[in-house]
Amino acid sequence: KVAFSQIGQESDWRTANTDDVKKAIVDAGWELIYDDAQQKQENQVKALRNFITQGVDYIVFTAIVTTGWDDVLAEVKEAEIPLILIDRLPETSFGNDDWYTCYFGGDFPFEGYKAGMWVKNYFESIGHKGDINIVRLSGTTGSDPQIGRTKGFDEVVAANPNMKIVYDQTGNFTRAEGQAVMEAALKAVPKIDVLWAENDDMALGAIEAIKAAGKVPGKDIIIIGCDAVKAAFEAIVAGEMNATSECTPLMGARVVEVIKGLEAGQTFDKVVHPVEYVYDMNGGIVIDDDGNVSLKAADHINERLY
Amino acid sequence: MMRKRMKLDTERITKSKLFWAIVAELLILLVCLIIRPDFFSISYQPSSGMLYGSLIDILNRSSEITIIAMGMMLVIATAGTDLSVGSLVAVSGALALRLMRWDLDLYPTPGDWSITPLYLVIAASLGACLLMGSFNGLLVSRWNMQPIIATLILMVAGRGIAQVITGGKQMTTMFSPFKFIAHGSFLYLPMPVIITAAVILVIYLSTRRTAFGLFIESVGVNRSASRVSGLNARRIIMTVYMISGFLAGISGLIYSSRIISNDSNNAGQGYEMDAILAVVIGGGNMAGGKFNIAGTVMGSLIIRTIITFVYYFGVAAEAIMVFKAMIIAVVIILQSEPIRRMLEKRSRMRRSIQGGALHE
Amino acid sequence: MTESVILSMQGMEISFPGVKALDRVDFTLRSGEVHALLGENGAGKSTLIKCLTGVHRMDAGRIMFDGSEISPSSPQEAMKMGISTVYQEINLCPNLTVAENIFIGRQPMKRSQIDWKEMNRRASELMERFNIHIDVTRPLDIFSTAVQQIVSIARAVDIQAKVLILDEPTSSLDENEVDRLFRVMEGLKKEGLGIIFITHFLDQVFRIADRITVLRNGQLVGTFEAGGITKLDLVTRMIGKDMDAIYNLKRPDVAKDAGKMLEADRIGITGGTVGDISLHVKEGELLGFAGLLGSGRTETAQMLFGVTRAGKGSIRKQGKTIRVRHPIDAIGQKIAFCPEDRKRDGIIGDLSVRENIMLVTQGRRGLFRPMSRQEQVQLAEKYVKLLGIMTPDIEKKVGELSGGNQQKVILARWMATDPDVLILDEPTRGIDVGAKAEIQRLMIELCGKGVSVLFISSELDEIIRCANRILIMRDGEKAAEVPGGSTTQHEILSIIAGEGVQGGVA
Amino acid sequence: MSKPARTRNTLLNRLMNPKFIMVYATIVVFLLIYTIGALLYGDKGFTTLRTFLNLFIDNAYVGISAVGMTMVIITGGIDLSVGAVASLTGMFIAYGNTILGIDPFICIAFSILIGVALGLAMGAMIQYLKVPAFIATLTGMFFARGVCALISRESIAINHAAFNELAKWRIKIPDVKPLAYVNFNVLLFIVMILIGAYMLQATRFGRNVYAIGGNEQSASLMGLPVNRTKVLVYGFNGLCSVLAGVAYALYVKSGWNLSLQGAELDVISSAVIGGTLLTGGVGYMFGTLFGVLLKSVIPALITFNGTLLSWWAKIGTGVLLLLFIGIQRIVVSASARKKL
Ligand SMILES: Nc1ncnc2c1ncn2[C@@H]1O[C@H](COP(=O)(O)OP(=O)(O)OP(=O)(O)O)[C@@H](O)[C@H]1O
Ligand SMILES: Nc1ncnc2c1ncn2[C@@H]1O[C@H](COP(=O)(O)OP(=O)(O)OP(=O)(O)O)[C@@H](O)[C@H]1O
Ligand SMILES: [Mg+2]
Ligand SMILES: [Mg+2]
Repeated sequence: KVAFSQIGQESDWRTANTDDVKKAIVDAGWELIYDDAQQKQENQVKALRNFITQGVDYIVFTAIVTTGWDDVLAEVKEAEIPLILIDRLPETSFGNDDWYTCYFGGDFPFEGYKAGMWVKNYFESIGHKGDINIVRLSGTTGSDPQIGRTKGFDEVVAANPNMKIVYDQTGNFTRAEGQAVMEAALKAVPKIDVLWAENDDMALGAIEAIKAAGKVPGKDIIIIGCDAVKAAFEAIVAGEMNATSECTPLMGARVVEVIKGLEAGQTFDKVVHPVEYVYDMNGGIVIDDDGNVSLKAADHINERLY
Repeated sequence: MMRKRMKLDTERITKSKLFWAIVAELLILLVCLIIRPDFFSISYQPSSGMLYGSLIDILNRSSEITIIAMGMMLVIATAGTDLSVGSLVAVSGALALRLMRWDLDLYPTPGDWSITPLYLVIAASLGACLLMGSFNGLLVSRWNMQPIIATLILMVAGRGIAQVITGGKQMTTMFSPFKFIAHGSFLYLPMPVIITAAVILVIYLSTRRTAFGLFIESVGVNRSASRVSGLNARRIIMTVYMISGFLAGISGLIYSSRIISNDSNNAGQGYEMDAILAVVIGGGNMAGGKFNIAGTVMGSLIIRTIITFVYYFGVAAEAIMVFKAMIIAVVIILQSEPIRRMLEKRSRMRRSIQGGALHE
Repeated sequence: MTESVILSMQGMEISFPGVKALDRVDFTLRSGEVHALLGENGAGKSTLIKCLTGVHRMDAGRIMFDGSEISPSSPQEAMKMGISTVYQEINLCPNLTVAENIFIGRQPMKRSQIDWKEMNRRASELMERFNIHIDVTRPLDIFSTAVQQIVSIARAVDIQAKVLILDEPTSSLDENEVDRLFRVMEGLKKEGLGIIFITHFLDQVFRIADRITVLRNGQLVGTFEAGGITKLDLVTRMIGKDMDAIYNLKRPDVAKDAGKMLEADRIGITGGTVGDISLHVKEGELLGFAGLLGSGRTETAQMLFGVTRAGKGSIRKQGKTIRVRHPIDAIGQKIAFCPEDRKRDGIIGDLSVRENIMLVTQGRRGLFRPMSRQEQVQLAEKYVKLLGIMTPDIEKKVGELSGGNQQKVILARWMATDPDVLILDEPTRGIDVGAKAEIQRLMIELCGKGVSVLFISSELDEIIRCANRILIMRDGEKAAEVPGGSTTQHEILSIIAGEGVQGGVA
Repeated sequence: MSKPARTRNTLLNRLMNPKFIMVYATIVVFLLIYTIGALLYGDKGFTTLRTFLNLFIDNAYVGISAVGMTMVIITGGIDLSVGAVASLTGMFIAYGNTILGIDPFICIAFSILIGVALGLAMGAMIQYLKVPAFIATLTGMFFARGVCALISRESIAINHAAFNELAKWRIKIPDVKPLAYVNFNVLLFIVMILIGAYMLQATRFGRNVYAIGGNEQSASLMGLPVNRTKVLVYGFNGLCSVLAGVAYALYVKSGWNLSLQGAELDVISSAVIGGTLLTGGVGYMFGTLFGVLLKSVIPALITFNGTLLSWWAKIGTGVLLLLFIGIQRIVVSASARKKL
């Protein structure tokens, strides 16, 4: 019996994540107990308690918020149920880390960092001189991805004085708010070179606002998003968006791999990040310190299922 | 005689809640003007064929709430509330996208096409919302359920329904007639503004140019007495919830056309509170009774102005809440009866002093 | 007589938007006297009381109470000082039990807890004093208006006070109850209380009052010793003009061949308190309803109008069987109904006088044929004038009118529908003598035009004076039917009391 | 002469009072749903004492808040700020202790001060400025949420020995498997319910609350201290919200500015399902107790099912909600018919 406690369904990315994990577990032939917390921490706590009562064998867990899990996770540990964390790594006061089996999820600061590097190197590649005025649409303030991506991107900005963040506002990870905020930004800020949206939804919303302002998205304003969902690929192929830094929701395979391993008595590294890329129009832009380059979106659009 | 009449009129104006709502709106705008005069710049945007500027944005983006608030206003006038409107926005959008795309398992690149003709898409979305509105109405008018609880049911379940419709997916479309709903223009104005104006007009005509408005108010003030006076209170309440649902549907189409996709999770989130707020700022009484169309529109504009203000000046978005709280508190307190009476007494006193001086 | 002045008010002034409700009114009350306060509807009687008890803040004036100047800012404060009040509209909490309504705010305590047993016991006792035998642990709202009124009187009387104010306490009481109330008042008077008594029943005034103060249009007309003024004189002073014509009303003439307008055949509520009522009223006839409190008059009227559904029996209008399941049906049959409970079933408080008057007429015309503003104003103004409704303008909220004027607005609403059958349940309650006569005259006039009127009233002489026939009800059944005019009050009373000497009519 | 039959004041008679019908209806529906759950998921452990006590443990904070809310609703008001105030309490404790190093119990005292003050302020706004309760408390909610966000946008863990001790403290029920226990929150919940019931039933203050809900104008004319009572009720509700916040902080041991979003609707609907009328004047603490349980049994059922997609879970919640209210109506109207 495998139990899976998911945050809720706040975006497409999450849906893809849920679907993938659930499908993998079911395909592996195990009984799945799934609970959707509907964005409420208390619901997740309840669900975890419930899993213990039901006597499940494994718990797969995505924490909605970083803190506040000590009690219930202690109970999980007491009940000796292996805990597999995905997507988000909560903080606890346990001192050591043997309360969970392993963690698998995106490296948010690195995603932001790659986005920043892409912007820097892209402008170098087209021979742009002088300041780069950046508008940032950040995610829901206080959420893990927002904090991580902001931090990673800021690292690049700090290292490159010509990159300037001229406008910074939260768009709460939604298309509608991304659009409304961009609409205001276009009026408040005279010159915008780059839009860095901390997820693709906000970028896709912002594209419409840019069009309405009479500018050409992807040309007048370079747009880079994050997540790399299919809709973003489509926008990149259509030339309305420039790049997106991947954050994969496909975690089911890893979950199954871990559980199978545990059954066989294997142990795992505590923290593992998936391999993620940056996709853009033409590819070939350097995105990290190791010299990895971005991939061309058009080549990969068909493998995207979410 | 003439002078007396004029005096009476100014008195009436300053006493009306609408007046204070307008004052509040102007004050916020004044602050904007002082900080950055170019907030007010409006120019013609040839590529989209409409006017372009922050003020236009306020009008444009307030449409969703204004339209919903029109329905909410009628519901509140019957001493009810409709918490389900936000979820209905999601349902309407989900259904529209589903009908246009009809491709749950595949993700073909969205293009300028639609499986279903636009009129059917619109009819189905609005029809579904109308149906859900009548479900609310049924619970409230027939079962005599308390409106907050009755509409809570669809508030919770509505989002679920929206997700079921689209299989929990967010679908994008490039179908240009559909895009036109939110991105098109007419008479140099964005379509949502036009649609909102039309809705306001229809609501005005159907409530103030027929006896419907009077009946609603009457039922809201005293249902028992209205029944004895031969009004079909049940049917009136039912109708009002249906209207509210229908308008939420329109709002949902605008919302989804804006983002050219559906968003079952976030569409219409919190709209019910904003709409109620707009109605109350506009002078509506939660206990039922008189409603004021112009005031409600004003209330909605105030709310949107605050948000635009925050976005435009790059204020931390967390402050929206505190901002909203403060501005609303000020408006509501100014509108409150004891304060108005105080102001009135004072002005009367001043006038009588002046009168005395004149006599000497 | 060496009664000392316990309360005096000097130069009381207050104005509401559009009206000067009190204009330099003086009033004194001695301990051990019953002082009647009289005046037309809207004269300012209730307002004077409300200024005294701190409901309204007066604009000017001084109040001396028990030797010192006071300015109460809330009813609570006034109560603490020893002023106990029954307000005109019944002001009780429908969700609480009868006992609680009597004792709320001053419940007997035991070990710092409310002593419910003691409270219920005392409440029962108190209600017995008024000869009401009910379960005081039931919520108030299941009882009729009359019981509620007695509850509020019981509450006021039980408070240890120096001054007792009764604002129209007798408007929905019948003779027996009034007698009992008066006995209680006499007792309190002996104990040295000062009582202010507001009423529109002049008979009652002469029975109990020691002195009389008359207000008109917010101004003081004068204070008189009860022995030193005649009834006619009093009326003249109240209304400001001679009105003896009103006592010469003629009963409507019913044509010999007049058809039956409305017939009811053994109607009743299944499982309810009223059953098996048969009655008919002819064209142009005025049928009076007499009976004790709770005898079922109101319920009968409500059945005829479809407010409550008659489970059995049939109703015919002009020979044709009709179905009335909702007031809409009745209105469609040109039946009109002026309900007893004005606050609950009558006025729509937040709407204006104009809207209240036009409401039913508009309802009949339907949604899509709205009356133009001009029509509305015409209609409203016509009836404001016809019924002498005192209001600064027709846009005033009905809820802000004086009680009597609210009643007139409802009457206007129904008269405006031009009905065939007019059912009036206590229409003259709380209405001043002038207006009362006016309403009676109107009823008779309507009968003259062929309208049939069903007239429910607790005032027997009023019924006897106006009705062609009187239907007497007892315990939810029809007890007798007697012709009007020739029957005396005494005869009717004996039928009402009939065999059913229940409870304890002392 | 026949003496009127005195109703005997036996316990049975008192319990059969028709005014409790709504409460009984709630209890009946709760038992019904619980039985259904037991039949469906009995084998998964739905019937264990632990599951039952979990209903209390997991919803103690809702219940504590519902005590104050019931009182507010009985006066005919409403308070939308409860979730935000509880969340603010969590922030105060977390930020105060973890970041500023203040003793958490001092933070709690401070929160109580702020919560009650905010409650009183909203009450005063409602009572003296005649602002509709819905709006006054909505601004209160925006305000409290805003302050939360200004304090910190990240969730902060609470780590304090005594606080942890309190959170961990529990009374184990002996001899049952799986392990069942009652913790501090549950006791606080039960105590608050009892205090609330005592206040409503046995004090003048409580009766005034009912009177105000029945008819505020009448209550004032009857000489009751309407203004004071109403303002105090909102103050008391502020206290309840803070205590709910404390319970929640004990529950998750952290503070987060977005926690307890929408909790106000849970609290209100718990009270209403328990038979409290939003129009005021009617409501009982024990009704609210069962309202809370009833409301919490739905998510429990859905989790036990364990296969429902998130959206079907939402629809399911809606349908169950409708079901209760339907059954409640039927029970009430059936007994009303019998009475006639
Ligand atoms: N709250 C109020 N707001 C505005 N006007 C009011 C208010 N209360 C009373 N008035 C006005 O004051 C005047 C006096 O009213 P009041 O109730 O004192 O009359 P009354 O003598 O008691 O009449 P009735 O016999 O009908 O009860 C009326 O014209 C009424 O319209
Ligand atoms: N004195 C009383 N004692 C007990 N019950 C009463 C009393 N008065 C009225 N009731 C209740 O009221 C019901 C009938 O009231 P209804 O209003 O139809 O009578 P009514 O003749 O119109 O009296 P009213 O003059 O009060 O309007 C009775 O069945 C009874 O339950
Ligand atoms: Mg009066
Ligand atoms: Mg009657």
